[in-house]
Amino acid sequence: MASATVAVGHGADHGHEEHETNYGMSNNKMAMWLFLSSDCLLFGALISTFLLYRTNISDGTVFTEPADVFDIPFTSLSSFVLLMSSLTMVLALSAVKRGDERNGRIWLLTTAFLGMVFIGGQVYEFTIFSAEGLQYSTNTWTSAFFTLTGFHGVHVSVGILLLMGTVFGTRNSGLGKEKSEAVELVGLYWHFVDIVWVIIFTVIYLIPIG
Amino acid sequence: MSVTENTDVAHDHVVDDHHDDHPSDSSYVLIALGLAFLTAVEVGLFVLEDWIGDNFGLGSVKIALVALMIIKFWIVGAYFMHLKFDNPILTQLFVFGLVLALVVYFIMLSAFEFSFWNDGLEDQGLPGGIS
Amino acid sequence: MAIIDRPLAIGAGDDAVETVDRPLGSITRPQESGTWRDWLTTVDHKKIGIMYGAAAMFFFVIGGAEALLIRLQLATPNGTLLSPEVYNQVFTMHGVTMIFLVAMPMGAAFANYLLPLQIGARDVAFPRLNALSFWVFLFGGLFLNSAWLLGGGADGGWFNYAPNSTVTFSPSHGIDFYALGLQITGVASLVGAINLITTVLNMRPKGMTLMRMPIFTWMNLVVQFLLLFAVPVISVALFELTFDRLFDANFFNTEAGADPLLWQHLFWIFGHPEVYILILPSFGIVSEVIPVFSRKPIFGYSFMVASGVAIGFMGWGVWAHHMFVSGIGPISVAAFSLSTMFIAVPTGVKILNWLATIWGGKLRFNTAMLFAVGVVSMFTIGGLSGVTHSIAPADTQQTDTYYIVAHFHYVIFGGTLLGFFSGFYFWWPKMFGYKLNEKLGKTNFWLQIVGFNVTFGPMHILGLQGMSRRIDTYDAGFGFEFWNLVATVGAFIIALGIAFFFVNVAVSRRQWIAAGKPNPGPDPWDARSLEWMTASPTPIHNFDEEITVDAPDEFWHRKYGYDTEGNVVRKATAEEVAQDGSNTNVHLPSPSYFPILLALSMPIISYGLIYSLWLCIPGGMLLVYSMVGWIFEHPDDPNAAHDDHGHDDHGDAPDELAAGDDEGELVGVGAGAPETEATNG
Amino acid sequence: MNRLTPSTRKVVRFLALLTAAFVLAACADNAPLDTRGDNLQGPEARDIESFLRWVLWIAYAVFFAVLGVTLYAWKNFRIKTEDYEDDEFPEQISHNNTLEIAWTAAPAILLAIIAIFTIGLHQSLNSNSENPITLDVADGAGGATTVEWEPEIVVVGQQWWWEYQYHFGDVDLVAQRVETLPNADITTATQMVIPVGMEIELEITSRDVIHSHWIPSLNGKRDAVPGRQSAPWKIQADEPGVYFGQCTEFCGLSHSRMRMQVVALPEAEFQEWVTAQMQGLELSPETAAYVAELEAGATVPPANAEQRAIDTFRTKCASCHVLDGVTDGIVARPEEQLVSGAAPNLTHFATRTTFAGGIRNVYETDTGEFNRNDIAQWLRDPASIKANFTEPVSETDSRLRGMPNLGLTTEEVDDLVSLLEMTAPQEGEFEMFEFIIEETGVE
Ligand code: HEA
Ligand code: HEA
Ligand code: CUA
Ligand SMILES: [Cu+2]
Repeated sequence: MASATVAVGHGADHGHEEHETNYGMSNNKMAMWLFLSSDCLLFGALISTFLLYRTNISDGTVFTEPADVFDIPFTSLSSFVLLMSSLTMVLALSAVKRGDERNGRIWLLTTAFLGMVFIGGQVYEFTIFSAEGLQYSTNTWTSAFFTLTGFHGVHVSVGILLLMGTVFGTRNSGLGKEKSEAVELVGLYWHFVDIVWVIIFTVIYLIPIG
Repeated sequence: MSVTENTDVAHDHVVDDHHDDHPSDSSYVLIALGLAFLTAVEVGLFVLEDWIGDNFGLGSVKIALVALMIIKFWIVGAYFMHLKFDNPILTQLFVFGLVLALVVYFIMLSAFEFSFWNDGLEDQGLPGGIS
Repeated sequence: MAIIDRPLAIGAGDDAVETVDRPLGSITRPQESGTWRDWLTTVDHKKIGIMYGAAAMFFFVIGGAEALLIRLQLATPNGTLLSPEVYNQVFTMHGVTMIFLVAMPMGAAFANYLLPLQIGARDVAFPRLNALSFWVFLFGGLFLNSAWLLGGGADGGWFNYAPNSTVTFSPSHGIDFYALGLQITGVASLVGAINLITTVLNMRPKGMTLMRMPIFTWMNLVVQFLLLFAVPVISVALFELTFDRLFDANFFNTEAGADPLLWQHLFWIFGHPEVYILILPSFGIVSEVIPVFSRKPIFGYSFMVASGVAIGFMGWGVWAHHMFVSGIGPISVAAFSLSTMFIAVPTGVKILNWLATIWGGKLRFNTAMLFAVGVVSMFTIGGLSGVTHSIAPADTQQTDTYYIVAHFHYVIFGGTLLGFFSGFYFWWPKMFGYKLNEKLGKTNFWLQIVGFNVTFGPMHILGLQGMSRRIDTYDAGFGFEFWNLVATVGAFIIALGIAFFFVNVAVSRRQWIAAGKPNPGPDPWDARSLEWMTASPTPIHNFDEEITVDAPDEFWHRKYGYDTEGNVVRKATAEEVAQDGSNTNVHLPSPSYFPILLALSMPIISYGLIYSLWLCIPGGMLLVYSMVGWIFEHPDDPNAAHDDHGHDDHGDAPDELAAGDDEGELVGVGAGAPETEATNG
Repeated sequence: MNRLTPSTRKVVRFLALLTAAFVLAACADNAPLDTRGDNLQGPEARDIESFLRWVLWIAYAVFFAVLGVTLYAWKNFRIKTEDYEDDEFPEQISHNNTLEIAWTAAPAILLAIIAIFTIGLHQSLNSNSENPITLDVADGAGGATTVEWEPEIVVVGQQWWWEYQYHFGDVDLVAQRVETLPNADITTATQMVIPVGMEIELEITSRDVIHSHWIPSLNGKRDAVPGRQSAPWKIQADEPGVYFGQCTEFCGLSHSRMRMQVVALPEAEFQEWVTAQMQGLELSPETAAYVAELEAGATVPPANAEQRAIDTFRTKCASCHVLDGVTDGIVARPEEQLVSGAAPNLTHFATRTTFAGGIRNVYETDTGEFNRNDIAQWLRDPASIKANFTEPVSETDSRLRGMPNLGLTTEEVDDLVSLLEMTAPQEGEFEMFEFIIEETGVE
């Protein structure tokens, strides 16, 4: 399976036409894209909920500037970290694809590490918010905000588990070229989580209200 | 599949017949630098928002931020997720979901008389700025 | 090597399997033992399809019993059979059960059984995920219904409008069960959708282009896309509701300024595509049955496909017609009113093409055909009343009355369920190797269709007379007495009709097998599509060899050709063309314990969320254990005989809750199979 | 027809019966919630119905066309099993693009026409005309003033009854949530009184869950959504009378028992009603003095049944209900007792002819007698009349949904019923009262 890219993409070279799928890619890859496509609707609903409630603080105070609560430099930094983890992810894939197992593992671990830094930042941000009195059930804004960013955080965490699984689950068998599809799929998921954050960062943190 | 692909493994007969245009590692780094730069511009816009808003009219910062967001999204999708090089069906599937989400939720928010561009603060009494 | 393993075999061969170090002590892969245990561990799409159907039938009896309770309560004014409290739970659970545990899974049953067969594939793309879908659905359904034993079912109506569904207004656990239960069944639908779309898009044999696929396959493809995109929307709504109820969030807390219409929008953005999820499988069935029993190809194949796709598209732009009186603003109302109306156009294309197919045909009115033709006219009634709702001003008088109840029972019972019954009679021999009795079948049909009209026809009148829905009783003097009594009588006629179906199943089986009747053969109806090109009941490996397709209705074209004058002549008998299912050298995916275990963890976690978070720990452990086990499961059963091209279903897609699992699986499998057949080739 | 097979004949006969049944049912009378025919008394309801009729004719035509083709095919193309020839084939026509385009276009055009009329009707239902009415109202300082009132009523749904507020002053009803509105000039429950022949604008909202306000004989329904003020929804009655309604959005336990009525009065009678509603309860001088002492904070033992009733009311009922002139000093805090945060204002209880969410009558409709039995039963055990939650919401939330069982003694109940009877209109105060009482009942 892991070598599907090799086997399928080039089946013709080996006279195994029956292994070719209709779109010339593995089922796994198509399934992953279908899942990501479906996830757009999930995040769309969460983002819309947030947008609906973003000016709505029931104790009568209203956000005029997100900066009142947000620490934009801090969040920019963690956004940057997540963005760079996408780079390390493609480098990992590229290494695995050319059979460079050692670098593949290093880059995968780096990606996971960057992801953890991001999650750490999010946990820190949540703690600060909560200390400032913005708790999950304070008002509709906080509920929407924590739920949206929390869902994203869960996605990132799952991605970290996938990355670690890829690295440690292949300790005995090696992370050769034939595993590149596995790495590629983890990567797709990872990049998706990244682009969701691209949206969240802009729409929630940067766009001023009013 | 990068160009260096079939040099290592002994019995790998794979011939790279159509994926030569995948970016190399160095172009990935360049792309990432570009993304980082765009992020910096975004944050810069945010910081300068008051000044720009005054000089170029309301909404110009928002438009710029959204445009940057779309560009970043596209770059990651096209290169890092290599939609640009894969079978177009994948792009179609993904874009279908994406566009569907955009359209449906846009209509939904419009039904709340929600305005992304200009929700005045005067009608804060009710959720989503409806009255 | 036969092509048979093709669908499973995108990649790794298992020559290296024996060298795998069994990681993490997961349980041994079960083998076919020929006992009931096979059903628990099976990954065969046909067995899974049959289980889907059986489970849906089980829930249908529950939902039907609830319907009969409703009808008994409403038979006379001031009924006292059910207290208001219980009545509210009964109609809610009736709606939820019928929609989510009967109509949807019954569609999944047909899709599971037939899609791979109709496109000529060996199995679905991810057999283990397929098993997972089924078990998740089943446990979700049982979980939902277990609320009856634990203090009462949900009581907010099937669309469960906020804020009536928040803890303040519904403090018992019923709605927690609703929210978590539907979340669970949603996982099943989403996983199934990914699986089946991949199957249909990626696993067709040579020559089976998209425009040669049977209409049934097409309609189900559309359905799976609708599910793919609609399920996450209701998931978010349910998450928000759950968080409100369990963790004090404020999504629907109006005291904190929340807007109740958020729920309505999210629910109906899911909800309207949902109704096409319910009807399109049935449209697909009708489109298969009618041509066969008319001895004509389906009329306007490409228009049938296009209209189905159009319905799928348009279904996304009409949801607010459920909210015409919610106060969404006159412009929104007008826009949604118009968009809704025009859905009648593609649907009409379907109806008229069916009529054109019948026209000039040689019609055999078997039970299957009766049900199919029943759909054409009964659905039309429901569709037309739908058009009267779509006129927003008129809907202000109709909404939330029995006129609506009449509409949706006409489309769902008269469309979806009659279609399913048609499918039962049509595919029964293919699934079980005996035909259902025609006499009993026709009795079944007539009782059902008469009872149905007697039940739901009068509801149009009741609705226009001003009878609100969801009322546990009504007073005398409003003119509701007579027609309610009639409707109640009708409901029992339906029940009798359906009882005939069960009798039919039992009797036919005995008659056929006891009487030693011969196997009905691969093609008892002189049918057209590929599933009839293999033995009945379908052999476990589906086809002996891959079919190369040259035309739509491939099977028919292998049997028949045209002479010089354009008349149809037989080229070959069905038996000559069909495969006899004798190939034993086909590698089959091995069964697995993990789908059922993984599924089982979901209700456990959900009980934990409701009653005590401690329970989440064993639930979560089971979840993690089964995921890890799944990932590292032997790609194949080392003891089972297999040819050296054997392959396994080691490609599974991530789903929302179990995103971890499948990626890992790739790794795990790779671990066992460092070299591929292709590279070794 | 005689060539039809027995089962075909069965179907035809059944369909004929069905059609006949539908036609018959169209003539059903005494259905006070009917959306059709003679029951309709408002121009909006009539417009809707006459449009729907047209569409229904089209629908019948489409349906019978479909059914006709099916039956025709059945009759002409059916092959009996015994006649079935394996090698006989009909002509294999697989498509006809002209036909396809025709039957795509035809419904589209038909629907486009329907759409145009739909938009027209939608427009007219959502537009408002000005028709102010001149009213003499109390000015709050004992005198009277004249106001130009553009008929506009705030409709508030709650579990499980309707409140109607009349604001004669200059209040922007649309921009505010119901919680922030100033006290209304008239607050009534379950029965909305409107002047006849005049367009009334309803501002519909809710205090708890979503309800729906529906008077079928006047106009369609509109949801009452908490936190939202509906876009204006109008009703108009052509004739004086009592028009029935039912809450039509599922709102919990007693949704089926959440009814309401609209009482349409000629303008002069409406003025009488307004004048009466704006007065407080009239008490005998002794009782007035007694109340004054209580209001001043003294504890005085009640001297007679009337005073006992007032005492009971003040201790047991006044935490939720208001009785103007009797409980002025007590701040009713229904929001602490009730999830919805309001209970009906009882000052003019007996000027209404229905209570308990519109399911019981205050007066016997045949005799016109004050319905002591039902009212007493309601006070003794409300849940026996209308399902209520007798338990508080939860351990942490002691609020109730609906009227609680107060555990009143028989004597207290009796006194209270008499007190409520005192709120009835005086002789000659309200000319049309008998008429309303009569109209209130359904037979
Ligand atoms: C299988 C499920 C199913 C299907 C297929 C449909 C199909 C349609 N539905 Fe229905 N609907 C439901 C299930 C379904 N519905 C349910 C469950 C509810 C209630 C939910 C609840 O409140 O609990 C509901 C409620 C509902 C409402 C909301 C009513 C209300 O609550 O106020 C509306 C309003 O527009 C509506 C409209 C339509 C329309 C226009 C179609 C169209 O798709 C129908 C199109 C078909 C035809 C029109 C017939 C064939 C056409 C021709 C022969 C061509 C010629 C026709 C013309 C020129 C008119 N439906
Ligand atoms: C797939 C969808 C589906 C199906 C098939 C049905 C089937 C039936 N429904 Fe259903 N119904 C809904 C979906 C469905 N319904 C929904 C979504 C609602 C809205 C809920 C809400 O408001 O929230 C609703 C609401 C609803 C109401 C309105 C309740 C209210 O508003 O207060 C009524 C009232 O008569 C009703 C009646 C019936 C009847 C008599 C049947 C019959 O056709 C059932 C026939 C089946 C059987 C009888 C079972 C099989 C029989 C046997 C095996 C025989 C032996 C068994 C016994 C005798 C127990 N339904
Ligand atoms: Cu109030 Cu239903
Ligand atoms: Cu709909």
